[in-house]
Amino acid sequence: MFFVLMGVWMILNNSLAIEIWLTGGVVSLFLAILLCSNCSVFQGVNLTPKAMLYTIMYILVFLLELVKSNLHIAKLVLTPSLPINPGVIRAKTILKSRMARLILANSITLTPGTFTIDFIDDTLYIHCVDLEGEDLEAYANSIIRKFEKYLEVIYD
Amino acid sequence: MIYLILLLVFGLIMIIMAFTAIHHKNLQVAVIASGIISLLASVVYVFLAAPDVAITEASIGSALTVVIFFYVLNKIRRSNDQE
Amino acid sequence: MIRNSFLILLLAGLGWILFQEFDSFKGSDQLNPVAEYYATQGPQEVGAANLVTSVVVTYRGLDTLGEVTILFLTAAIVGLLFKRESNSETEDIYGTSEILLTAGKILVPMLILVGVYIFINGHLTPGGGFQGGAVLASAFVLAALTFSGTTVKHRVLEIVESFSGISFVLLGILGVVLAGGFLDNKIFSLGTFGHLFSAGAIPIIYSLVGLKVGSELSNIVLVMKSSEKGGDHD
Amino acid sequence: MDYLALIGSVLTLIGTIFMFLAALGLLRMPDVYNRIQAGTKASTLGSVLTLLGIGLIQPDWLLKIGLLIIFILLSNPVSSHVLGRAAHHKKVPMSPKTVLDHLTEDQTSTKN
Amino acid sequence: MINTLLSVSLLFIALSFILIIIRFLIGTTVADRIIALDVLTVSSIGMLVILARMFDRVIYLDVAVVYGILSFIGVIVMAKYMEKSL
Amino acid sequence: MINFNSLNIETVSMGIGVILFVLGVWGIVSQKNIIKIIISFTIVDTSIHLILVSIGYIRGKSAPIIDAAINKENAANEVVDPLPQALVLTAIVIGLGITALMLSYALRMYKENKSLDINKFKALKW
Repeated sequence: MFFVLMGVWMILNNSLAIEIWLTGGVVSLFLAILLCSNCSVFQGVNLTPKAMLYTIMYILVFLLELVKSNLHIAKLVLTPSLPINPGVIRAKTILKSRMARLILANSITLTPGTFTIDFIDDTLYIHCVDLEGEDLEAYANSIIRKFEKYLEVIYD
Repeated sequence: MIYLILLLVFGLIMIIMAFTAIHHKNLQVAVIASGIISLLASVVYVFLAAPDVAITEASIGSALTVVIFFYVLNKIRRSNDQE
Repeated sequence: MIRNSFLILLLAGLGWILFQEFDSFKGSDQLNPVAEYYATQGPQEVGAANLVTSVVVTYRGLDTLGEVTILFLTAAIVGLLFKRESNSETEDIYGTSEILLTAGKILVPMLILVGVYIFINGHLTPGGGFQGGAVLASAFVLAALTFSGTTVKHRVLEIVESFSGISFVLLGILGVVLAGGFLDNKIFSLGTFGHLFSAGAIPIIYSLVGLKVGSELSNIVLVMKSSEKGGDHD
Repeated sequence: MDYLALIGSVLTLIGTIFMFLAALGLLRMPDVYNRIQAGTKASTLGSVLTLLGIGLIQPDWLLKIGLLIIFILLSNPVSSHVLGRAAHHKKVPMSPKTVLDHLTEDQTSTKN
Repeated sequence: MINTLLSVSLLFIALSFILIIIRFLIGTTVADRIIALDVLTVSSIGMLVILARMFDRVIYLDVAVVYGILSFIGVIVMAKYMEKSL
Repeated sequence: MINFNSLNIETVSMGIGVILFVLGVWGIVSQKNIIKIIISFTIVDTSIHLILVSIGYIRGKSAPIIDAAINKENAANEVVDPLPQALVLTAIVIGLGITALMLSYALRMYKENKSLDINKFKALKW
């Protein structure tokens, strides 16, 4: 937590002078001690080389999905007849780490035609613009597994 | 020239929002409209070369004012519910 | 009916007067003498890159002190008005969603950090005590919204507020003793222009103003949020 | 000719076109949930692309812009999620095209 | 060249502002209006960054940082008010 | 009436401020609901700030913060007037305090009278 705050402070100041190091250190240390109950959010990250590799792959997959989702939305909006059939489906996740769950939910919100409405225990409720096919379970799994297989390596 | 067009658009939107804020029956919509007025006013401050004022307006006008308005609306609704 | 037509007449008159003023407004292309003095002499005299900060803290420092006092009075009156409230249980029907909880845990320290950045760098970049205080207050709002169980102790806010107020006034008096006048910032050396520890006492004064404004605004907002715990227990 | 700046400005233009599409989607979609979908996704990618474009034009601003992008990616989906959840709890009606709704089914089944 | 492209981008943002305001005016429920406010804030972050480039001052980015971090709070307060759990 | 060529940034923003001021005053005098009156008051607040800042603006000049983009010796020819900005800065914060005060009084009045209509507040009528 201390290092994250320190990094944000250095980026904000955009300089490497000694006084900025000093002030940033004091402020981040104070915040890290004061709000230590929040530290648990940042725990559970694997720092092995494999996890690093998966992080990069995850970011690439995520960016690809983001662009795809926007092209999808653009196509949808520009079609005169609005070919949608929306619905809410449920999907189960196996992730336990809270940070991983947050990233999963955010990713789902930003990917093609889906967004997370509710998160109860282990079940995600996903609103889809365009429900495809009959096999809902398989569809829900295909949405989730795309990201889960990277996240479960990065976070344990 | 482009700045002028943008400012005219902003002025139009702000005036429409002021009308909405004064005349809409739903109080929540009126509060949101006044929040939009503050938001656009702070962009206008950036045009007028006043970033200090823009930060103040963005953080106070469009965040904290809206928050306290909604708190008061919440209290009014709750004391209505108790009847 | 008579009242309405009277109102319309009044407004038409007001609008006409304002329009006359607006029509004769030309806009200048030159600074007036006071502003020119601030722009040319300000950097040498005060050492702050942000001219607005030098005006707020040094040239018009007494105004700032008075303004902070007004805010303190406002916070006190709002607290007083909400003190005698009937107790009402807040029922959280659906609870906070887990996503918001996690995001809040990340975002609250970030918000406080950004607030601190804004008011410590008040003499170099836009921002300063008032803006940083507002950002701090919104961090407290976010904390109160997401972790509904935790409440910030009013005692802590009061202590922070009185401490920063007293040190603000003490710094001002120190200016009288050591330098030219009340709230003069030359009690420390001016330092190199454009660095963090420059401009004499301005960073310290603005940090104190930021802490004071932040605690006052969060006091107002938190009192308005939860009247059942709003009044102090002592 | 500075190619980096040119690429940056084209990226900015594409980003603003996405923002425009977000507004259009906001206008055309039939109910709240679909509007949230269109608004959130397109405006997030639009602003990210715009910021990246400006960062390519002025490479020394890139760090701060990266921080801004992280803030947007973190906070925007969360706010849309909270809004969608509130709308669903408030039972804002879905459009008649809606096929099925597992969440309402589950809530009613646990209540009974 | 670059300035022309950026001006066209600003025009697109202004157009999207107008569309969002139309949605705000006809929006049938309060949730529609809140999502309009959300999209408006995000669009104005983009606009502020473009303006910072056009005025050529790095300090205007700080305004955008404050926007980006505070756009979140108003929406959450409104949503919590809507679901009656404020 | 209005010459289109004379439009520039400060006149347009001042015009916006004037129109918002008139609209806000109209809202204050014509509305019955006390929350609506307070909202109109905030609109008037914003409009006055807009007018003040646009008085201080000088065409073609930049923000009054001296960094790498501004020549330090030649600052007087490159920056706008910092004084109205400093004034407005404090005025906005005071505006929030005043709004909070008015809202808390409105809430007390609502608790007393069970109504938001100002015609029902008879305590000061004679």
